[in-house]
Amino acid sequence: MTRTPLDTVAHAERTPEDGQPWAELGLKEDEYARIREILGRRPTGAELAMYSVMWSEHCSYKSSKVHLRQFGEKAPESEALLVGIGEQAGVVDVGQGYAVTFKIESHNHPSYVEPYQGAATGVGGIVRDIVAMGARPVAVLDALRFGAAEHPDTRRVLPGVVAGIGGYGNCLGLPNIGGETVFDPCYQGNPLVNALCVGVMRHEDIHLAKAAGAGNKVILYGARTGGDGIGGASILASESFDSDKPSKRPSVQVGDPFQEKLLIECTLEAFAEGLVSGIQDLGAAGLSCATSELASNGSGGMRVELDTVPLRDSSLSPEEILMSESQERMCAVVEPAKAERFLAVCEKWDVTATVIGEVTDGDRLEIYWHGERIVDVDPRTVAHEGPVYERPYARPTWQDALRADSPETLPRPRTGDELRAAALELVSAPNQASTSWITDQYDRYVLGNTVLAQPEDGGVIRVDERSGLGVALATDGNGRYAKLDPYEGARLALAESYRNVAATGARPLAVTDCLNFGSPEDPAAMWQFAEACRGLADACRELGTPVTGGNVSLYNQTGETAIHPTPVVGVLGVLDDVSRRTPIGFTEPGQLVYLLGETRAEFGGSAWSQVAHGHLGGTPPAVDLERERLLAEILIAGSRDGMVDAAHDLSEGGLLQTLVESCLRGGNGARIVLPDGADPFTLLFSESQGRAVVAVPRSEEVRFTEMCAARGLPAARIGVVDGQELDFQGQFSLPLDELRSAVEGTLPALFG
Amino acid sequence: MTRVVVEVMPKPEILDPQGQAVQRALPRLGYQGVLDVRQGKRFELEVDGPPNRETLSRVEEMAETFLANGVIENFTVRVLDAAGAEVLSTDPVAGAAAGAGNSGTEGAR
Amino acid sequence: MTRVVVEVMPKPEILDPQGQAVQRALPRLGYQGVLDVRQGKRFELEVDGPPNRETLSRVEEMAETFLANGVIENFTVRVLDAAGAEVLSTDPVAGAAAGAGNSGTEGAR
Amino acid sequence: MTTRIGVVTFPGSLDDADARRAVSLAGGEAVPLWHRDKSLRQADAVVLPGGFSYGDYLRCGAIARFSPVMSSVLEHAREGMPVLGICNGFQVLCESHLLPGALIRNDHLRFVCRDQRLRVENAATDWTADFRTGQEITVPLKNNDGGYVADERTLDELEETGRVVFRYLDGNPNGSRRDIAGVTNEAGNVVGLMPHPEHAVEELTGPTTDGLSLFTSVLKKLVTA
Ligand SMILES: Nc1ncnc2c1ncn2[C@@H]1O[C@H](COP(=O)(O)OP(=O)(O)O)[C@@H](O)[C@H]1O
Ligand SMILES: [Mg+2]
Repeated sequence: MTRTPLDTVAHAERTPEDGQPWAELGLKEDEYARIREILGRRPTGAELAMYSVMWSEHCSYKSSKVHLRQFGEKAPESEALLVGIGEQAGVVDVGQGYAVTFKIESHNHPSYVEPYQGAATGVGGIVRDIVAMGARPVAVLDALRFGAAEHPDTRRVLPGVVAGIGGYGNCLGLPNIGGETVFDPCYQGNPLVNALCVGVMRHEDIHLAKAAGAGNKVILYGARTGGDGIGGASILASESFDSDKPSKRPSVQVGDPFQEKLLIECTLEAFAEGLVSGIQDLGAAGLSCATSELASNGSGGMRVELDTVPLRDSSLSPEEILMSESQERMCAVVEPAKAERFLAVCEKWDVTATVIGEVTDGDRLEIYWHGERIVDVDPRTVAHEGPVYERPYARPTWQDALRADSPETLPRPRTGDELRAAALELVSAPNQASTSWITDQYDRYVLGNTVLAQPEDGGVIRVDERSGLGVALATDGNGRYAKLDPYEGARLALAESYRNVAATGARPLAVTDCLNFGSPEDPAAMWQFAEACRGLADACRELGTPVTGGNVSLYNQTGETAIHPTPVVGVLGVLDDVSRRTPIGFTEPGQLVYLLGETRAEFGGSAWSQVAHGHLGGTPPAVDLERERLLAEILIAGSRDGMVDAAHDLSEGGLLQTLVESCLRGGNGARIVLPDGADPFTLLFSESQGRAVVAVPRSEEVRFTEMCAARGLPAARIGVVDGQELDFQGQFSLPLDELRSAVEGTLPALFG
Repeated sequence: MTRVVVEVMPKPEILDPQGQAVQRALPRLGYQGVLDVRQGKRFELEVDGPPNRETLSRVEEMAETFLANGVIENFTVRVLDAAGAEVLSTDPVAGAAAGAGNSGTEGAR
Repeated sequence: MTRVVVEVMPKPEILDPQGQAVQRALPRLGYQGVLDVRQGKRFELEVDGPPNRETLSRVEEMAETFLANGVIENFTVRVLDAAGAEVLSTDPVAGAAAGAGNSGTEGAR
Repeated sequence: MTTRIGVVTFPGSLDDADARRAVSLAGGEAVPLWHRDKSLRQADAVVLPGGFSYGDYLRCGAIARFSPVMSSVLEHAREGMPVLGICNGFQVLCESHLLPGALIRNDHLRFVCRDQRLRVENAATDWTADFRTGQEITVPLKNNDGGYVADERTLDELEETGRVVFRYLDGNPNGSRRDIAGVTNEAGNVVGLMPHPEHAVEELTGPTTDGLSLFTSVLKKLVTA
């Protein structure tokens, strides 16, 4: 194998006119020109590799940045926020000296190409983000969207994605405590796999990614570096190598959860011993990202000997090593006196660790290959000074027609028999049916602190065994609502997630979001994105819950057809004592069933319009965040003061869906008496917001209703927990056995 | 009836955590000098029909669409005679190519 | 350096859920006439030393104590030459016997 | 003096902290044991916890079996020290041939996590004396490779000598032969089971507190011994 000369800095200076494959690497002409301007010469191959990955949409947020700014600008005052947007994950104070960090991230495209590994490495990536903050990961959630349930490709994608999330999370020993499963033809070819991880630490243990202190060692540890995910860099490699080089690079990454488990334990042990000055996980853009971000967030420069990086494939070129996205790696900055001890901790956990460089006095990031300098850049220009676009956006021309296509005219069930049939059809449809076929593949018990998990409204994890302090989490998003109105859709996603957390009895504190949209180069998709950002930022301000971090996934489209705009919102709440948490199940006959909130005829984007008519049109339900806040206060007080035995929010599928779930979960039926004059169809199927069902013990009825009256929240007694049927008096009745087999049977029939 | 063996191995460039775990364990068990381990799958099939080209290509198709995941694995198919000797097998290059062929594009079946 | 292949298959009398699942799935994918499927493992090792009896018996020992579980699995070891042709392999009977030998009786090392 | 119960941590062990919590809740002193150390730190009994030791690569428990701590565990177990293997720990015990049989992939090939009803078939082992024979309990089950297999002769022998300790009720979750969820050795000091009693020790976090009795059983046995 003969090599053309290494493209060193000196060589680049001597050969300013050499052509470079910047377009193939995804750079625009002006971006390439800007790189040349920054460097005052042409970039070396290695520099071009670094800039091209770090300036990509995925790493630089170049299309989304201008809109995401609102999350900071409009952020509500929050005493709970210890670390805000911008770090690897935000950190929230949950009291008693504990801090919690949480973040959601997408792995959509890789999960379509190779469902198992794509989803597995998605979990791996978000968990490393949390570990890099110094926190011990304590739980995961997964928000999933697939094409039509009956589509043959969904049978390829869904089982693989679920097995991958379970395979990785279970092996790491992280309980899965919640998530979402949604089917819609718009996600055919573009499934959404969003994974959330939450971690816990003491305030004093918060660590930020920076490389301060000249002479400090840069240590790469974890898996060896292979040719994963470097399709782009191979273009460069083929320029500097003969064509007989084995240039086949893997198109997918394979995860090794066992390696990651060791990485977690060894990282946390190093933190606990005070061995770490700065740390960064290696995710997208691998070493390019880790070195340039660590260096630019610190005070000095950095020098790296790239040929010391342990390789899985010895044929990798320096460009490829810089771009490799091999999983299960981290990069730490360690004082020289502590380096030996750091390496010993790695050895204890059988983790490969190598000193690859050190922090320098200067302000340059210099990378060497067998003694020759191949990178010499200002790391800030790589990590933070990427291009920023003000992409044009425009409300799509079809939006008015879509909104005008109201569900008002759709035929509705009227008689008891018709309502019964519609009810069964709705609750057994793939989007409403039980997800236990999925969630039974996830360990929800490991670590022994899971207080609530799916199918509850939110997952609840105990943080402190003695005091009972705990956190609650839920993720929600409704692409159908957002398609009808992306601004309101984002607000609705927050409202629902907030409501789910409050239903467990937790006080909502902070937000993470994953924004899944189509191509930013399409003004319509860009408008949806801009509207959703505006809506979420406004709603967060109104509810007093700041966005602490998140993720943007663009280009989710097949040809011209984009997915529904799908903002997924995760809310974190706190419970001072998890023994007070509220479950959703009706567990005691005799409990009184109350409906909180007001019901209007709101069917735009509803589950009923989808299931019964395959219809999407009109306007989504109205959002009233003041009402959401009041409802949450009542749910939290009800839990704290022992006034409610069960609570379950109302969302997709309305009152009917909620009652079915609470009955099945608790193993008891209910006799429901619809209020005089109420239209049964509207009451059962409408998706009006700001509502919940609670089960109140008789002894607490007066206290509870007085509280609602005093605070001005409508509360209607609609029935009592009793028997083995869900009975709507004078209308129809559903035996629990029949309901259970309808609701439990759907997913196994499709995927079992 | 014909006996057919399908061997499925992780592609060389793909991480093989299982093989690595085995390799790392061996020295601790007192076995030195094992420089590399890769772990794959082996299927033994009993198939209707004679040990001929047609049977081979039927099983190759099964391997390509189902037994192996072309995104991360290569496969070889071997048709055996009654005595267990190999009479026909996948052209290794074609096998690899077939494996690679469905990468990224494979959609519905 | 020698390339050695170790094939580990579930014993015939032991349930093989993976093989059965494959067999059940095949007709649904349109493949008829597969009468039996068994799924096992295949290891490819790169071992220091020449392709001789000694290398074979070293790897046989590894297989017996570690790569296969004699309670449920049988194994075969094949030593290959540079061209990939088999030069030596476990006597299948001895291999099976060795596999069975550690069932239930072998203790700590 | 409190009774010391060692809980081994292998690389990839996950339920080790839970097992230690269960020991403490039962009134014992939990002693962490590290896979690389031969020392059992004067433990009177040992728990091999659940998890994915060494990633469960090769076969579950196959690599962990060779760790230094296991040679001590084997030695003491043969002399009568109580040893409990839960899930991955059960797999390690089978791989070590302290218990007969083996655990293979679930017949449906999926990981399964659910609340599992069990019948206690033998309340005379070191780990089950606080149960009644025939008692029905519910504890979490969660595994990929929980199918218990052995040849027919071994299975018959286990049945005849009362060495099946726990049996699945309400449907076999993984294809285990004869619905076997847990077995013991001839002496009754070594018990292995797939379900997770350590996840059923607190009202707040478990489906029941049925699992606690395994840990109280061994503590009583050790105190009276
Ligand atoms: N992929 C999944 N992973 C984990 N939990 C899930 C998943 N899909 C659904 N769930 C859980 O199932 C339950 C019902 O889901 P959903 O109807 O979306 O709840 P809600 O309407 O309250 O948001 C919730 O507890 C949710 O967390
Ligand atoms: Mg809910």
